Amino acid sequence: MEKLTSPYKWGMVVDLDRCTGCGACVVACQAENNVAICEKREIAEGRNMHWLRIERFWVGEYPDVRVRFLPVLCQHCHDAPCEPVCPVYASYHNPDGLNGQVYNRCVGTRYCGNNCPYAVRVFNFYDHEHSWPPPLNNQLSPDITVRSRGVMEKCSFCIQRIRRAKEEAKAEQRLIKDGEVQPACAQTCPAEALVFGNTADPASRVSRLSRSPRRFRLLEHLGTHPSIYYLKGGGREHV
Amino acid sequence: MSELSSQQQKTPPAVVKSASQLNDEMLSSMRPPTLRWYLLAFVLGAVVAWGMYAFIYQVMTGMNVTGKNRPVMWGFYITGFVFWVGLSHSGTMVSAILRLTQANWRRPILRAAEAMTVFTITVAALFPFIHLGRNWVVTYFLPLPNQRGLWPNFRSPLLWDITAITAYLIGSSLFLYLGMIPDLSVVRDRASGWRRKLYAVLAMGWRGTAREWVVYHKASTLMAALIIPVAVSVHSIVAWDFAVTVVPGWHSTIFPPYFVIGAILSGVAAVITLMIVVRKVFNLEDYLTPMHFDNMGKLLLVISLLWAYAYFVEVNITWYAHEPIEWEVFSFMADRYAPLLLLMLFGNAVLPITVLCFKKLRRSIGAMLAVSLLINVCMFIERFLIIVPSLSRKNMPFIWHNYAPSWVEISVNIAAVAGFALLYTFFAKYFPIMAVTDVRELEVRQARVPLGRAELPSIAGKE
Amino acid sequence: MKISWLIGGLIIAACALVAGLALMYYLPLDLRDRSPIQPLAFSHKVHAGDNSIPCLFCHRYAPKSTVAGIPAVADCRACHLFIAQNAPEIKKLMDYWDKKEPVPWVRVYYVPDHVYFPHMMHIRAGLICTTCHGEVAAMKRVTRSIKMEMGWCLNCHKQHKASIDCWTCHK
Amino acid sequence: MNRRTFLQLSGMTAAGAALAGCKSANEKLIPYLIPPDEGVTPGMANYYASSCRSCPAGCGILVRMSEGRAKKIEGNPEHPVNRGKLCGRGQAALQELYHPDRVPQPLKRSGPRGSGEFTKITWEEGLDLFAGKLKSLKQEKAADRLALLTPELRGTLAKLTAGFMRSFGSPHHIRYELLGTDWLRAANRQSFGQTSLPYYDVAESRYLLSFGADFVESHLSPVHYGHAFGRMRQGRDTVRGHFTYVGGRLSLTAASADRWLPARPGSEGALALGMARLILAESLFDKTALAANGLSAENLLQQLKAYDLPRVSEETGLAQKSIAEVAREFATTHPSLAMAGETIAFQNNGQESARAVLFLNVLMGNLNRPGGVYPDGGATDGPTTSFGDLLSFVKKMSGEEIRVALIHGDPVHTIPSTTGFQEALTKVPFIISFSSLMDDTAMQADLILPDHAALESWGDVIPLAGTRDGAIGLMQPVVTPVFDTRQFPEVLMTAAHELGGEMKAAFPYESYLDMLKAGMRKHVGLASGKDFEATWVDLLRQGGLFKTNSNQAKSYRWAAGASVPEPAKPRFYGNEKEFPLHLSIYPSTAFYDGRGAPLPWLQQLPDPMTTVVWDSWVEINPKTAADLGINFGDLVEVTSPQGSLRLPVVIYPGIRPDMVAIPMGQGHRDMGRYARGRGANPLQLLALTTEGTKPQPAWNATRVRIKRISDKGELVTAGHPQGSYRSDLIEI
Repeated sequence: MEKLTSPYKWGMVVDLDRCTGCGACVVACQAENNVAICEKREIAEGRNMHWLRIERFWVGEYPDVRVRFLPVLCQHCHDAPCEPVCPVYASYHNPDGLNGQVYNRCVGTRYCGNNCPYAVRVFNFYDHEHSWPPPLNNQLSPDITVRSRGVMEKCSFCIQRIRRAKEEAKAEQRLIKDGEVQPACAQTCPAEALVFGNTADPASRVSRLSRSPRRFRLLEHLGTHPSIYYLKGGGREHV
Repeated sequence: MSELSSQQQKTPPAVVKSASQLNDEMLSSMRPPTLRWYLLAFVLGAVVAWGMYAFIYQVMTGMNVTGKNRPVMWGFYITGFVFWVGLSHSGTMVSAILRLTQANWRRPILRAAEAMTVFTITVAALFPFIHLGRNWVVTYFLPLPNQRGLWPNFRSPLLWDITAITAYLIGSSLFLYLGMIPDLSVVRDRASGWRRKLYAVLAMGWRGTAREWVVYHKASTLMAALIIPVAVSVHSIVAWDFAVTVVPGWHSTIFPPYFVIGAILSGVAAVITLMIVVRKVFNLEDYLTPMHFDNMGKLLLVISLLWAYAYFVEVNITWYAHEPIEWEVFSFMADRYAPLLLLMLFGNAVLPITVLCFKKLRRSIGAMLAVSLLINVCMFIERFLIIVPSLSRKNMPFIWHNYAPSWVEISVNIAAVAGFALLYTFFAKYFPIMAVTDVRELEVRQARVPLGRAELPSIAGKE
Repeated sequence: MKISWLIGGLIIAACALVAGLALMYYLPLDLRDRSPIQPLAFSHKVHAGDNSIPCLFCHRYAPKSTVAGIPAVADCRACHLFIAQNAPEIKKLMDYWDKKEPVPWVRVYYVPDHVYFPHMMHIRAGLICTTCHGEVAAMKRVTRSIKMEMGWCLNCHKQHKASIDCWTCHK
Repeated sequence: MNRRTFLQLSGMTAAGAALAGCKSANEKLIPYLIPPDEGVTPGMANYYASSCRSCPAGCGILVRMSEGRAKKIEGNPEHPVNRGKLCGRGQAALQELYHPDRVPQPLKRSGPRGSGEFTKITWEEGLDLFAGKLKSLKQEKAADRLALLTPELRGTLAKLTAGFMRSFGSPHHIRYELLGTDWLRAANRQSFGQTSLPYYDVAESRYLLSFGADFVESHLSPVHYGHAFGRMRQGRDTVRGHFTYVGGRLSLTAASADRWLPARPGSEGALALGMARLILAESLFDKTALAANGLSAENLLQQLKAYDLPRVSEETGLAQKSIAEVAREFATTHPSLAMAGETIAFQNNGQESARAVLFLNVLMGNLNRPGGVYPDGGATDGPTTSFGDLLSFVKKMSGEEIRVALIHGDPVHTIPSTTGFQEALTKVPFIISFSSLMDDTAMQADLILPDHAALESWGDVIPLAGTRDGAIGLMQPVVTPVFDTRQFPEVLMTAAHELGGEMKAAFPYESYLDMLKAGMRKHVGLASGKDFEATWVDLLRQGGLFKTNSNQAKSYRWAAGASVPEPAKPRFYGNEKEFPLHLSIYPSTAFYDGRGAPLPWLQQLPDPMTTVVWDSWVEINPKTAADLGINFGDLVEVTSPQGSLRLPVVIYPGIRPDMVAIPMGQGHRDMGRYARGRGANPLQLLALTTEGTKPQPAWNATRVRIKRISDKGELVTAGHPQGSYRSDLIEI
């Protein structure tokens, strides 16, 4: 783990018992981060650009079949496999414990994409800069660049929102309050399955939830130490 | 006395040809180009041009023209990269190792092998560049001072690659050049006009004095000793590209030695192929005798056995550990790529190991050609089977995806072969493809010097 | 004479190498017009210099927004209803107002789209405008006198102990 | 915060929204003409409150604006329905505003009908044409030849339209909603003597029993109930609410259930009564509650004796054991809650089944108590038209009794062809559409007077069954109109003023905004003298009036003399031999009834259950598929007595083997580049069945057969078909 250089250590809790899989977070993420609109063909080719996807798994057989939903976004690992392999520091670790991705530095070796066990890094195979025909381009947020062809991109926990919150906090010489900043997905989630906050603050909501007995982390055996905790849910097998 | 003479009848003296005769034959490749040569150069050039077109098309439209996707972010390009780096081990192995072990039969083929090293590594170095998403900012890769005050990330295996390959390229080029100096002087003396000037510069005024020879031998032996660790390191590092990741099927400690062995296998096979070609084209039957193929065959047999063992260990460990996702990768490979897998195992292990056990077959040019060619094809397949199945069955089952190379990727890979051949054609035309002086050195050593009425083997023979 | 060729060649190669490295040092190159012609011959010298109007009087959003803001046509008009009404440039200005068209100023200072530059944070940090914009008060027509390059930004950030995390400025 | 602000805001072009980084040309820097009002800082985002119109739920939204453009839609934390949350459909409304294929200005048909050939005309011409038609009808004393088709309207717009038709003198005002709540209101009228919709207190419930109520994706107020569901599961420290779902298809809602009872379609009512009988027999019911509703257990047991376990089990195809288990769990966990939804309602016995389900709540005393069910607070303005009215209207149209049809919305797409609506419409000489996108209805129109997008409009939105105490959400234009469009009510009002006389008198307002304000003024109950402006601005700022004294009843009680529900035997259209499979159509999570289809974000959003993108499909049980030799992604032909469709197959483990399911929403003829010709519209397959004398939409009572065509289904799923079964590999 990197040493604490900041009062923040952003993390998220995903309560799978609350998650209904409705997909609101996916749209929210796409809307907030200028995520490109992909045609059917692109998705067929396995080149979907969504930063956040909801994985749906079937378990069992009719009539005892059940469904598991698993929202997967960048896990912002503390020992991230994507970081050391990037030859140009486009993928780097930020003092708040986030996996940064600097688009204009990226040369597109796609090594990080290979080495990310969660496969949450998406690559601009296509030139998406024009996938917003006017006047649709009016919706593009000025707070994030539209990534150019040939660069890797990924979830940033809505860094633009964190940045803005920090500015406000700084102006008032205080720290960011719990719940003051939320990424688009957590903000919109109807069932409040996604909770975002500062895990460095033991009193924060996310810290409290992350101590739940239902807690687990995705592919924990790889030792990546993700910042995202999942809470087991669904079905009779666990409560 | 009479016995002695009768003995002499039994063992006829080795043919001693005159220096000029030797030079003529061995430098035959450097005679003015014929129409067929031009034709060959043109065809190869055309293929390379096509490959360049494909590459430029990719730069203009983007990576979407390749077959890559998420999660298969690497494909044919990296396969090609690993494959060509592998080939580049030929020269050093054959030439350097044999030089150190003083295997005399190396002499006629070492130049061919060393040249091959240089060209293959050159071709290999192109692939990482070709596969970049934004080739135009490749400078970010290089540790150059810049106003941003940013360095590349030395923790990244890709940067190790760049370092290792650069080192190897420089090293092997020096190795090649050093060995050529005496021959260049020979060429210089035979050439005229601007060529003479060129070779004069290249030969660095070699005159062939005793002292020069001493220094030369010291230098080349030293060079040989130095180049081997570099060669081994290069492919270990290439292996680390995969071994240091957490991708199932890549994350394996045996990769570096396994890759090196694979590299040597393909390298030696490539040299054999090359020997056959050179032998045919420049009709050097007297110098590349079945004995040479026999020896190379033995070498190949050993390495093939080693490779088979390494592969067995790799699979066996995976099977024993039986980590679910890793096993998923292997069963996927055995399912979707079953034909390739079988062909690969057959060509890399089964066939060579059986065929090369028989002296007869080792000495038959046809058999050797078949074996060595097949090995090279299969090594490419092997690289492919290492890279692609692991990625297409990565840790998250939900986004599994298959990969098929696009025409662009295939074109570029074919163009790479053509490019290599083209470079080689030019080299053979303008530089001595046979190590003239080395061979002559051998001739001299094996010569029988008349001493009075008796003829005794040259003392130079005893090194 | 062969040697002289050799030496000559080496010298040329060396120069090429140096030139190449220099180019790479400064990439990406700043190709925009450093001192573009503006639709109105607005003189910062007259306003900020001779009449010493503070920058923030017109660029009023700088302390509270990411952008400094250009004064609205109405603001210009407000003053010039009383000052120098008959000057030809002011007449042009009034024409814009009458046509209810904004003035199409040409951008002089810019950062690439992948850079996030909040004016307010820099003002709060106590920087003065000239640090980044040069002696605009002395310019008749604004000229980009400072090369806004990443290295330059970084130096200042380091001096002021400001964050040099990539994500502070890159979006 | 007034209209001027928006006009000024739009003066500024987004210098920041440039695409690639360094261009060699210097870009322009356009200043404001007039400096914006206080509180608006260029370069910083600011928020405007409005209301969502993407489905009847009527959530409150905040629109993030920067540089005069709407950038993102978020939930309004103040709003009682969605509490700052929002579904995908609501957020995608942004793309409805900036859709590249919107109707840019009034259009007049130039080619033959349905050819989609139009010529652009000015608003003056358009309005003249419109008013002219009305005038001529008036003069010929043929006022009743005018018809107005709209979705179910509430609030001021409902008043306006009703007033318009009344003052014009035509009875033909059809309010049609494909996913209407007519059935539920009718059921409530019969059981409780009031037409109010139920408001379920899911959050506090401890045992949720849903009979085909897909409250996560479409039923009543999805965002509200999604939120409540989360709290029911993990909102309380010690309790985890239990959830059982009854229905032939494992819907998105059912996916979150602990137990799934795949009852045979049409038998849900019987199941509910079977449970009721068991509860009565084992006297697990709430005695006081029963007494309070004036019911006696003995009589009920008598009336329900037919519904004994063996019979119910036989009818539903469920094991007796599991039925009994669920019934006992439901009866012994307090508070428990039973919900009835569209999937069971759209049967020939739907209304009675719904009553049967709600009767369970009566039995367990879940009425008017925390964790139970209350009457919804929202006011229902304007009469709703029943399905019967629609059918009789269709007759009129085909009888050429209608000469001018004003159509708002897209009935051509959302009314099943079996009603004969589409053919009948061709008999109408002059059709005026108000669609802002070229939808199937607009294609048929002779004149298109494009409406504003939601974010350009004024209006009030009364939430549907999302609150206990009535709320009124307000809509305000957050941007200046992107195209040369006008708001539908404004157009009606202008026409009315044009016609003059009593029509003018009916609308003593300058504009629709005035009418809106007047309405709100009443709701706020402000004395006439006081200045309303300040209050109005406050209302706009917070997004509406969140506590109204609505005329709704505050509690439920079993109506005296209300009959015990008695669902008829389910009848299915198409004989079992020829058409072996039940067809179930359901509202798509992304497109609802189809209004979401033109929006690329929703097209790209993988359907939660099938992960299909940019398409529609048919779901088949693996066993059935195997029997028919059908593989994942094959192209099949689904044939019903009404017609046939070609769709790709999704092998769907969560559906009864004797059922297939198709989502609604796709299959638009045009509706912009993103929806054009995508997928198929399952409504074409549906047959018309009636319950008794009274016509009733029975969308899920049709049988179909399936034939494999080829493997060229061109189905694209975000998830890997085999990988989707391998959760074992990631140990979740």
